[in-house]
Amino acid sequence: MSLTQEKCLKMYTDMWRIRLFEEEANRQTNLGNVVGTLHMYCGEEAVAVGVCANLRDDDYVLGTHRSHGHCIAKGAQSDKMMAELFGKATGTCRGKGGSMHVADFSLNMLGANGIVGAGIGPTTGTALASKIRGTDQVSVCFFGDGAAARGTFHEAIAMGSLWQLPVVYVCENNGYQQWVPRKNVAVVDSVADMAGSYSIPGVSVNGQDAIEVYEVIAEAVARARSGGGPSLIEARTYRFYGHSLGDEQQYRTEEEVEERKRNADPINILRDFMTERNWLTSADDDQVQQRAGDEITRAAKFAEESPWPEMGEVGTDVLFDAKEVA
Amino acid sequence: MSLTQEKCLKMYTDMWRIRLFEEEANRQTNLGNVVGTLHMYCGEEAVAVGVCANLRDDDYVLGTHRSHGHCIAKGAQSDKMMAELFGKATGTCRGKGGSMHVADFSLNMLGANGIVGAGIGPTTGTALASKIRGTDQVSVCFFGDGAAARGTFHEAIAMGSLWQLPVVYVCENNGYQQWVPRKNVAVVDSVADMAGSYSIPGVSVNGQDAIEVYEVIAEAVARARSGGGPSLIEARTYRFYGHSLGDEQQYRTEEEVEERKRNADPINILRDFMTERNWLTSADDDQVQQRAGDEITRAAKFAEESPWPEMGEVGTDVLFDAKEVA
Amino acid sequence: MTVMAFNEALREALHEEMARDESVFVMGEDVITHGGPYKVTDGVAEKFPGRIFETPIAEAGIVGLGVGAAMAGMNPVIEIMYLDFITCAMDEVVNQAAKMRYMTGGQASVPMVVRLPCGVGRLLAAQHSQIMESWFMHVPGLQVVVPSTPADGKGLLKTAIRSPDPVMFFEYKRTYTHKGEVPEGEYLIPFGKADVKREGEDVTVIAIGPMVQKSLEAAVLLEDEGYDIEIVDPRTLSPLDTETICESVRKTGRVVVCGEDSSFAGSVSEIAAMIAESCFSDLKAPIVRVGSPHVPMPFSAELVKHVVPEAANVVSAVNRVMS
Amino acid sequence: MTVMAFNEALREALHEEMARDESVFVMGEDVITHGGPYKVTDGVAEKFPGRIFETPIAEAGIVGLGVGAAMAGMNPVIEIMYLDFITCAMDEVVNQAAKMRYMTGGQASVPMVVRLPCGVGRLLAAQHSQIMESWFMHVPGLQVVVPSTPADGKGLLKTAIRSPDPVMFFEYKRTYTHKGEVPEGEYLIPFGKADVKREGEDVTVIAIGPMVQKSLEAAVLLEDEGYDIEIVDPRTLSPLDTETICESVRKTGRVVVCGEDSSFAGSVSEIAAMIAESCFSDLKAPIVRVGSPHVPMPFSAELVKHVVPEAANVVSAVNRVMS
Ligand SMILES: Cc1ncc(C[n+]2csc(CCOP(=O)(O)OP(=O)(O)O)c2C)c(N)n1
Ligand SMILES: Cc1ncc(C[n+]2csc(CCOP(=O)(O)OP(=O)(O)O)c2C)c(N)n1
Ligand SMILES: [Mg+2]
Ligand SMILES: [Mg+2]
Repeated sequence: MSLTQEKCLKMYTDMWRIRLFEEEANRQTNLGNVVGTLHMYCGEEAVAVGVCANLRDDDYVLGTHRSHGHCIAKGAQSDKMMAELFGKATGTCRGKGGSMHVADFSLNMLGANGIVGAGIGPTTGTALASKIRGTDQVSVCFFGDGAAARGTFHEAIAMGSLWQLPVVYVCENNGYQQWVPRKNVAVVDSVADMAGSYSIPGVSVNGQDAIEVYEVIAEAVARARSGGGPSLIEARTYRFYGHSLGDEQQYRTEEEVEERKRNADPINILRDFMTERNWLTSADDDQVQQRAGDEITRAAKFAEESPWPEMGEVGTDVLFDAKEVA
Repeated sequence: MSLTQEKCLKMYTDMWRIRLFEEEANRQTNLGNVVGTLHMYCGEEAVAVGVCANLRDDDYVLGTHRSHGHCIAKGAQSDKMMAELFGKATGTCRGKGGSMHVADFSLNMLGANGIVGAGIGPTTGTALASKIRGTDQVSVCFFGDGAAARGTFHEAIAMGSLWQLPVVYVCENNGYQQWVPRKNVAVVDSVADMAGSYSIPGVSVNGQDAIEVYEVIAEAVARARSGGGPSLIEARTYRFYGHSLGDEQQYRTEEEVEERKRNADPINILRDFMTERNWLTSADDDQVQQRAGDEITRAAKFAEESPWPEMGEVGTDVLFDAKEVA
Repeated sequence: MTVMAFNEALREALHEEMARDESVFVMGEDVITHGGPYKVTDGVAEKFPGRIFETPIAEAGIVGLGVGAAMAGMNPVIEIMYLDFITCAMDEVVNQAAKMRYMTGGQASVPMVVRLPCGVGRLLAAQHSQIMESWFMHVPGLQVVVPSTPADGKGLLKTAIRSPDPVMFFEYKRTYTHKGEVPEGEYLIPFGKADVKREGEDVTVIAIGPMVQKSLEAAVLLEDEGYDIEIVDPRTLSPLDTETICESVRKTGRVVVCGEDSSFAGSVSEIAAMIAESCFSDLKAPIVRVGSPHVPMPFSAELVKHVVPEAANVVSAVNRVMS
Repeated sequence: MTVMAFNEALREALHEEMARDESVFVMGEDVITHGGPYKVTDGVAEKFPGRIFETPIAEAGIVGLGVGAAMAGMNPVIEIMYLDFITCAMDEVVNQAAKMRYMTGGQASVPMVVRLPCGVGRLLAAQHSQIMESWFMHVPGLQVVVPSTPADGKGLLKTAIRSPDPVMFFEYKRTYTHKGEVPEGEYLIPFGKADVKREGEDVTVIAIGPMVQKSLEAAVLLEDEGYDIEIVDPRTLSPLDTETICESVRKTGRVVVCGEDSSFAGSVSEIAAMIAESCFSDLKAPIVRVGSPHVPMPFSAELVKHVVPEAANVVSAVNRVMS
């Protein structure tokens, strides 16, 4: 898919929608409306939008504990997502999953996941399903740099390669694994360098630049869709917030974070790109932000006004309810 | 350690001891004295002896389901091993382990293992112990090419590298994983090529040639012992028997096996090497075989005449018996 | 009805389901080469090309792929060569497959069958002889199925493959060669429905898997002692048919619960606890459990015979509840 | 005696044992940076440099290394950030650590402690709230320890670290901040010794982990109803102190078994089954279990409150066995 103004605008808009969604969720946490925890994606938005702009609705996406951005970029509704974070009955998962399990199966967004590295096998499995059925759906797996250490990475990618499955493995390397800098616990810097062990292409991109992500992923998706097998793409990125809410971030300096916000905010980088091409006026920009802001305000209102799940919900969805069978 | 005639003779002798031990165990299976199953090591002996000739008694070795050779090369007694295969009370594991769990902790041979790939983490752990204690013991892990697919390979080797532990990872690539040719299920040919993912040296050697194995391992052991961290060594080898007893071997031709036996028998290869150097006369050779044969005959007799474990053994060794505490 | 071995009955069920539904496929180690060690997947590669995948040795990967394929609407039937190796894929089974429907508020369905050859077979010691039914019973979202006869094997495997939720399907290795009559063609056994394998008046013996056969043998011996025992085979441990069990207990007032696995925190413990809670007033005697001692499986044949429970253990348990 | 929080008591035990024995070391994710999420390993890096290892995210690797280090004579104390992640290392726990001594005929010793923060804490849903005590009880070769107070936490962790065999050490996340008196210095609690946390005449309440505190609360409420309950805290589920439990049951004749985990095939089931087998003639009423319903942990606070058992559940169970 070639890069158009429209596509850029969509990516730009979605980055704002993600950013504002999370900032609102954070605010709602302080108000006590969102409980549990949030793994903020802010700063990494270019990866989600750059990847998902290459996908069709019927392509599969699986995420991580840090998946608000993946969900929104794949098309999930912010109001239902916010309601999920509140634990309300109107949430994407009817309040049963929360932030770490947001999913929208109608969009083949098969869910965030609370277990690091646990999505890599299942995404390879959705790709296997497409291969068996002979469809041209592509599967995309997001995972962190920490997840690349897990055995699931090793086992699943090898099978993706063995059967030449239509899957793109997207590692979001944000340089940290919870409270530990990657360099303290990893022996290779770039996760893309591990691709050789699986005989698949490995590419590292600047994950702050939506355009760069978009173009590299475009190639990987095209390869996957046409039967050329998997790719491993590392997007080097940075998270602006702590690992999860309440993180004191003793492992990095405020200066480091401020510097990244100043020089590597993916929203600014895409804005500059579009402005240079006259693809975005300042009025357009205002409108994008205004609309995204309104949407998120509505989402919070929707979540707040939504009912709690009923007590009986505790016992449903454990198994398929036989009564529902035709 | 430099290669001496004595060392060669030791390796040559141990290869015969392994070969005859297994052939006897096989015979005893047909007699109904050995039950369960055997994973025959015949054909791969050069790996075990080439590795262990570089080790001290206090160096750690962990094995696989196919570990008769590793045990003998590390110094385990063939009579107790045979008794273990019989399930007798005098066995290395008092009859509780059998062929897949032969171990001799007095030699720091910490055991064969029935779970593919399960020794890689623990061997990295024995190396961690040496590092913490500040000893210069080296740890060696044997594992098959099939094991390289497991997550444990990926997780443990990365930690071995991260902490620069004194460990040598020895992959015995015999081209098969139970009944499946490696090429059907693996996406890289040489396991050594995966070393890059862990920033450690990876070397592939001819596993039929004890000398080649010896020299490459000598370097890896020296590096490990002097604080230079781990290595991944792939020994390309071949098993002369089926995966385990009773294997019909539909997955390979008899010609293939015969050709390998003819051209790649590690015993012949080392014999030729020694003969060329006048390190082994034909009389020496006869003596080696004679002695090994006698030893194994005695081992079988010992096993046969040994008592069965008493019924009460069922319940011991589950936990350390508190009564034994001083 | 045809007489066939347990593994043949399973193979028949698998073939029938694969013919019926294109979304059923097979994955596992060595499943093509010899149809797996127990030949349950034999012939699949020839009859259903492209629907069987022989994998690297990577159980976490195998089950992980299965979860994804299932969420995408396929029906994977996975063979774990020995149950013991499922320990390498517990996250995939427990945190992924079992919880996916719940965590997504009902959006996900994981129609995956995990076949688990278990228990002693050839003597292969502690890492190749486990059972662990109670682990999976304890995980909400999983169904735990334990057929004891070829007919049950066929009927339950077909139901398992059609189930919209994950099934842990236990196949006792020692029973693969057991023969029995098996209904031809369409034959489905519902989950959560115990089967009274023998009617009797004096003692309820609840028997799991191979203990059904051993209890039947014990029943013959006990007849001579004048005891008429009823044998209830739960067939599925989760869901557990508490109704049929309690009905039998109400009749006899005496209970023996038999499994081949260690009883300590084992599947038999749940059944005993349930009865002690639900049928207390009907009980005339202690609830006695029969199972292995709480030890790893030893290798030596001389030791193994003191571990695996046999008909004699059932006999003495019945004597205990009758005394 | 000093008053301290549960996590502080554990930290004290760990520091004391590391000072006492050079072979004790710590391994886990994020154990240096903040002393782990619950600060149990706080200060170790400073006081015992070279004896704490912050790892990649690789639970199978972590426990695997622990097994090897332990076999080589070290005493690893491993933190699994959340119990749920132990699913990624079940082979290492179950097939390696637990069975090594047995399979090697007594040659191997695996003195490893695996610390398992478990249960609900902040609301993190199904993959961050599990307990699974019964899984590990069912594995011969493992010891399962569940402290319910800061003092027990200290005494049991010190014993665990000195044990020559692997210990699965359960730490309920919600109790980390609970305070209590803790003996200073050397304080060891033997395994297999239950503690009667309250004496009473009418009902034996066997309570695990946080249910001890909730049962104590229930006892106060039940006093008003005229019921005098005895609370037995097993402290170690394997080995299980059947003697102390049965002694109490013989006295009261009525039993409630309480755990926070799902009861179905849970730790409470073993205790109930044991009593139904060993103390039948002493029983005057059904054995009632208190636990979570058999569902994954939901996220919504509104749902969670219907899952986790509280003092009120103990009260109604006692009422049931008294009626
Ligand atoms: C198997 C497993 N181990 C540990 C954790 C706890 N944990 C949650 S997120 C995280 C860090 C993940 O790092 P990375 O994969 O780089 O993703 P990031 O948070 O940086 O996006 C950890 C250790 C977990 N959820 N699952
Ligand atoms: C985790 C696990 N999965 C499967 C098996 C069954 N199994 C035993 S040996 C073997 C093949 C191992 O192949 P490889 O590692 O190449 O060793 P080789 O037998 O060739 O020496 C398999 C699949 C096992 N023991 N453990
Ligand atoms: Mg990261
Ligand atoms: Mg091999």
